[in-house]
Amino acid sequence: MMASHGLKKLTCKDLRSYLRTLSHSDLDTLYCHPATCLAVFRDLPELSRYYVMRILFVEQAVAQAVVQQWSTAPVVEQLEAAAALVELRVWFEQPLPGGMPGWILNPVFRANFRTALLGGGAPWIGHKDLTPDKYSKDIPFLDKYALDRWECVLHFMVGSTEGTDGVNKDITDVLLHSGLMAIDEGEPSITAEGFQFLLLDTSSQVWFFLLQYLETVQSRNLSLVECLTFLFQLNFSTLGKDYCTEEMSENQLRFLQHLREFGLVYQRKRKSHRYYPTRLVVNIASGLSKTNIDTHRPGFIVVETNYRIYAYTDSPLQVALLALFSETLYRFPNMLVANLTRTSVRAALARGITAEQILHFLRSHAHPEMLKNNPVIPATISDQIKLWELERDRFKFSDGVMYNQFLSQSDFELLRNYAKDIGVLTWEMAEKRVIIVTKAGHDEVKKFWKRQRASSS
Amino acid sequence: MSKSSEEVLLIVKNVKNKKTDGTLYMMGERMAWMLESKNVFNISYMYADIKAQKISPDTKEKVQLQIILHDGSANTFLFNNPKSRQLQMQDRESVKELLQQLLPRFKRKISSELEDKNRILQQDPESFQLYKDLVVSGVVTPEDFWASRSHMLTSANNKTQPGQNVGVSPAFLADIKPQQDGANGLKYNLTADVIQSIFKTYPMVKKKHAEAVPHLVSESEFWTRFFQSHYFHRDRHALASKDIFTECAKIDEEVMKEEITRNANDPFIDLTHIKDQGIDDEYRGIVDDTRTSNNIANQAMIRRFNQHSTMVLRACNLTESSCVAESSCGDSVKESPKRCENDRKTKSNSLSEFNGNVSDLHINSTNTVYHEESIRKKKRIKEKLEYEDLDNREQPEGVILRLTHMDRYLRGPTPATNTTSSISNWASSLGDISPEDAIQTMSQEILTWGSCRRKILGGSSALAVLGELSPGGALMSGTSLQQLHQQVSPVTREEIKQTYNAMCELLRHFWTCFPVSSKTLEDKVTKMRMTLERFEMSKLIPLKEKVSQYHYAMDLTGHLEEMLRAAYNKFDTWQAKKHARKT
Amino acid sequence: MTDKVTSCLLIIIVDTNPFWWSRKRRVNDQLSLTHCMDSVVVLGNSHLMLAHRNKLAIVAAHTDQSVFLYPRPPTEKVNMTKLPDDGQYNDFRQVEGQVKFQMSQLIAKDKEKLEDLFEMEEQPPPSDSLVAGAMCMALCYAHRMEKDCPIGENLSVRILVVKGSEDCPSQYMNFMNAVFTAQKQNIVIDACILDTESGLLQQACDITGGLYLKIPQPQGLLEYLMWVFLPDPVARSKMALPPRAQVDYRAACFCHRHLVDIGYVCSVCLSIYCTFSPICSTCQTTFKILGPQKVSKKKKKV
Amino acid sequence: MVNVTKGVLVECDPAMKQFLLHLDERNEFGRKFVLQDLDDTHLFVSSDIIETLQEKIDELMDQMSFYVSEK
Repeated sequence: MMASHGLKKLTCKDLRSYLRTLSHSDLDTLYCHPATCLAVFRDLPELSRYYVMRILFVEQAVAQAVVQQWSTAPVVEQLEAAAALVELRVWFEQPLPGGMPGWILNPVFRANFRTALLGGGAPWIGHKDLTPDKYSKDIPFLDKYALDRWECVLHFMVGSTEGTDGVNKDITDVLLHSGLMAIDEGEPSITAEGFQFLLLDTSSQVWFFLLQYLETVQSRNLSLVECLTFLFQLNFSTLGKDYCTEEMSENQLRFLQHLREFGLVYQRKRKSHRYYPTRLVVNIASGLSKTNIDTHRPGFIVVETNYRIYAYTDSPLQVALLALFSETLYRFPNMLVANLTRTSVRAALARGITAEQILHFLRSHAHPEMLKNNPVIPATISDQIKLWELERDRFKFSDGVMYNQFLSQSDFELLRNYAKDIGVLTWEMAEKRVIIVTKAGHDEVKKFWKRQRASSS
Repeated sequence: MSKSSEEVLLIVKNVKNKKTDGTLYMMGERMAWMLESKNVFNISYMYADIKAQKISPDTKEKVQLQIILHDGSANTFLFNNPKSRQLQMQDRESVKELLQQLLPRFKRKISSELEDKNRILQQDPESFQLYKDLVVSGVVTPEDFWASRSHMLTSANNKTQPGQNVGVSPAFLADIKPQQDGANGLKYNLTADVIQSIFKTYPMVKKKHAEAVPHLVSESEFWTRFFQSHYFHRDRHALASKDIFTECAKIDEEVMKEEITRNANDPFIDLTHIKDQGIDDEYRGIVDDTRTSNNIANQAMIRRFNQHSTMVLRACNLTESSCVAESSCGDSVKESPKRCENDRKTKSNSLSEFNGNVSDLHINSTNTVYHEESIRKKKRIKEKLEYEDLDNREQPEGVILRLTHMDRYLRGPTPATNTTSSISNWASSLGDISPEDAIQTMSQEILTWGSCRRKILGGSSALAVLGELSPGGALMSGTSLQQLHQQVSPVTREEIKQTYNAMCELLRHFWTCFPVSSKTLEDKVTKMRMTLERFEMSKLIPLKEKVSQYHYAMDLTGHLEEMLRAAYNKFDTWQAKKHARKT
Repeated sequence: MTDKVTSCLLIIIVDTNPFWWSRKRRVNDQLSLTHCMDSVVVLGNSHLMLAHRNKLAIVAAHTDQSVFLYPRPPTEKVNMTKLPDDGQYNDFRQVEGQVKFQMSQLIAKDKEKLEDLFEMEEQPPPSDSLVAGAMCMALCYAHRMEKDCPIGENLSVRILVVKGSEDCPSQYMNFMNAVFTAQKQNIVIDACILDTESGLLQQACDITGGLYLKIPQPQGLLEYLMWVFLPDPVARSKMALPPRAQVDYRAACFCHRHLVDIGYVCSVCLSIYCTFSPICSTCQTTFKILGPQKVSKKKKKV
Repeated sequence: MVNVTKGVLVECDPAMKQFLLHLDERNEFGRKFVLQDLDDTHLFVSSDIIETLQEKIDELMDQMSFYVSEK
């Protein structure tokens, strides 16, 4: 699964597609907490959100035909909106008294969603008023702490020695599990997917990493539902506010320690009864939108139409990332000048990094001055990078076996139809009576042909 | 032959039509063509149907004659006398001349107006529909119908005229190729086009033509003189005084000078210092052009060319009206020497022969001329130097609006409400509650706030609202998921549109009668009222019944009825007033 | 691909006229100020809930002032009514707490003022709500937020007016100025009317492309708000919503306050009259052109 | 009778196809490798040539491209 997929594109699920993989009972348990309901709600398609708001206070099922009339959007969009709600068990079908099919909001979801909006339920875990913290931390401190921790992980991935002291086995496990790193000669080393991962913006990185982590929680004897609930609650916590660890279950406390490792929460000491969520975890659930810009760190990259990149950074990590797809020209203490060349971009493409990923990296780290432009990256550059990518796949090769010189049209059609039926036909040309079948299908087709010969003669 | 009684004026053999040989007959009322072997006319045109004839140019090998009919179609005859080309030409000439004589006689005076109306109806399906609905069914008289469309008629007329003036070819004079007539003379072929061009370019010639032809000289004599005049000879200026074009020459000179003064008064260009040489000449060491032309003939020719070009250019700028003005310029010419005088100061060389009869009188005027020129010069310089948008112009302070009824003004055009007739009426807005009571109630309410947050919206009332706001609910009336144009079938839509059109037309006739100031209008308005009633009975009510069968959500004919009601009301009040006045 | 992210600012203007509300309470209407405020806060929170970038502001249009209930200026110390932690999302609780605190302050101030007035035996304050003033404040706030918007982000603003008391004609000029400003700034004005129809707001909604709705059942206020006013203008194209009402744009004459179809307009101050008068009574301009002659002729005949 | 051949189906744009035919004609790889010319965008080639072919194409693209950035 790991090194063998050298050219696999890194796919990152969003919240909805992740939740879709969970079982119904898991979902229902998750909905027991208001924070989950909020997170799920925000991730719904626009139309679905309005549907939910409209029937939030209606206690009984609403006819599907009526719901269908609420929207004037294209039918496809309406169906998608309804399907998304069904998939996540936000609502489900219930026949009306008259027998007409109707929708009713999942009662668990309704109750807890209303709690989130209006109150009137149990307080959230850890949201207890605390005595003022002696070692109170402000937001800049938390930001710095979180970034440092996170960069540690990234540094570890690229194998740079800088600040890798704190990377423990948990993180290595997750990285290995996700295929971002692979064991090479006894030591973990970065894979092609790893490079793609590095080019993501921070919140997408954290989200991807967490998803991978959640896949491993069960093997650590942690409850997935408990972890998710806590995670969603963190998602809606306030930056710079401290929360209390009391009332947390044993599992959740262990989960908290892991999050601390990644820099998602700050806890002064392991035994401390309070923790601060950092910017990495606040609002993590909506972190996978396409147009995300790292808000907590100003961009530093300027791209000019002459293919030159000016990067105002001293971070070796960022320098290493830029070097993935550009040719460094000059290094200064606080700045780097590099060229985007065909060779450098092709080298990146050969590593499995896509043109879109390169552009996304440049865009999400663009200097504030660059952001004033529209588009942010000059069109010549983005087009050229895409062209370089396209130029690599001008050919499509597919192994196959060619059958030609059929004696009669009926023979040709017979064989072609058979190949088509068993799904091995790759290409056909009736005029020249040529078909090409896949290598795998060749034996099948050959056998069939022999049978035919035998029976007809 | 069916029409053997007809007088045959001319028979021309060897005439080809559509590549088959035949014979052309010119008869009293028509021309006809018969295939060689047959004895029935294959083609026959009444002269009245023929719009024009065209002949092929002599340069062309084939000798042809084209007949163009009023309906736009055309037919071409090829004269194919096998003996010689000369004979072919002769054949053609004879037919041409005969046609020339005959055609005007038969020129049918087609009523152009009728044609226009016909065309409008054909081009505008809406009008045609109206015409069918209203005029054919007798609801409106044709006169009324067309009276309201007079603008269409006129605009249609305007449209038929070409929007653009066709210019004149600068070489039109040179293109008149003279032919040797065998004897000691030249023959010029003048076509109507060329004459038109000459008239357009030289209005003076047109004027002379009008004056002299035909009572003084014949048409051909006039043109013979024209070709002998300065217009056609480079060095023939002012021959004998008896010639009709002598005066023209003089006037032309003046016009030319006027032209010079008009165009060459840009203070930024000093024409006297402009030399006739290219820029790079100086690098070759030729600094001064010492060639001075002494040949008056050459100068005169250049001037003639210039004038010709000017006139040609001017001809294409002229609109009809200015054409008239131009042709009458002979009257205004008398004062033009004055203006020439001014010009003379700067470049008098070429005009020196002209000041012979300029009297000293004009010297007095030169001062004012200079003055005028300096003003003009200043204006021009200012134009070049100053930019309006750089001007730091101060906004003049606006006039202050003095209001006596400020409150009234601030209130704007809002209608009076039932309860508050004046602003902030304390008592009425408050009802029966004293202010302290009100505040007390509110603070009480605020104090007990926050206890019933979860009961903010009951399920039953939410459901009731859902019912109201779902399509079909009380608040959603008038909206449906389908747009109206999707509901109504195109046929019905078309029908309603037609009824609307017809009715608006009728109503327009009705309303134009007001104010009823004359007896005819009075008659008309009564008639229109009856017409409207008839229309309602015959068209609107059937339509309404038809539409009601489809059960549309909207009342599609409601507005039509409303319009009718309004008209009826107006009529009734008018009639009531009329009766009241009589009694 | 656009690189811009859009966030949505919803500014809710609530009519908090204490006199109107207490009269409503007297006649035992189901609608009370607190219920209305609760509904508005829940709508605001729902708006915040739709996306984490969404922003909210609530302005109270009172009788003598307009006040920002939420958010308060950053320089001010956060004062809020303490609410029990009952599972409500913290941000939402903050909105609610602040709104409640500011409301109680507002009413308390009213009480003080009234007492002062009685001591000084002065005219009581006017009883109409300063909706126009609140709208101007909302527009200024929207303008500032648009300026503060970080690069690469777009802000779309809309204003919702929840109004119970009657239109105040004396605010006409200010109101219309605010409406046209909003139109120029692409700010949509919506109106939710609790009691009497408001001609001014009808025009405002029509001009800015907003929705105007007079609600038939006050106790269902929240559902109306959620249904009609929660979707932003872009999303509204996808929803089936109540139709636009026909707005009566006819003007009333300045002299009798009657609606007129055709009237006389002063060429100097644009006052409207239903009958011709040689002197404009608003600005004292005299018109040399004589009025219709018919009247005098008729008189002679008679 | 039916003829059966093993190989690789190549799908590409017409220009590249022509280039492949050209390579085949010129015996650039020391032998013929195009087994069948199918249509404008398809060729059937022998499978063992693919590696060399890709290298050759990369070489070609290198020759065709020029430096867009200044040093």
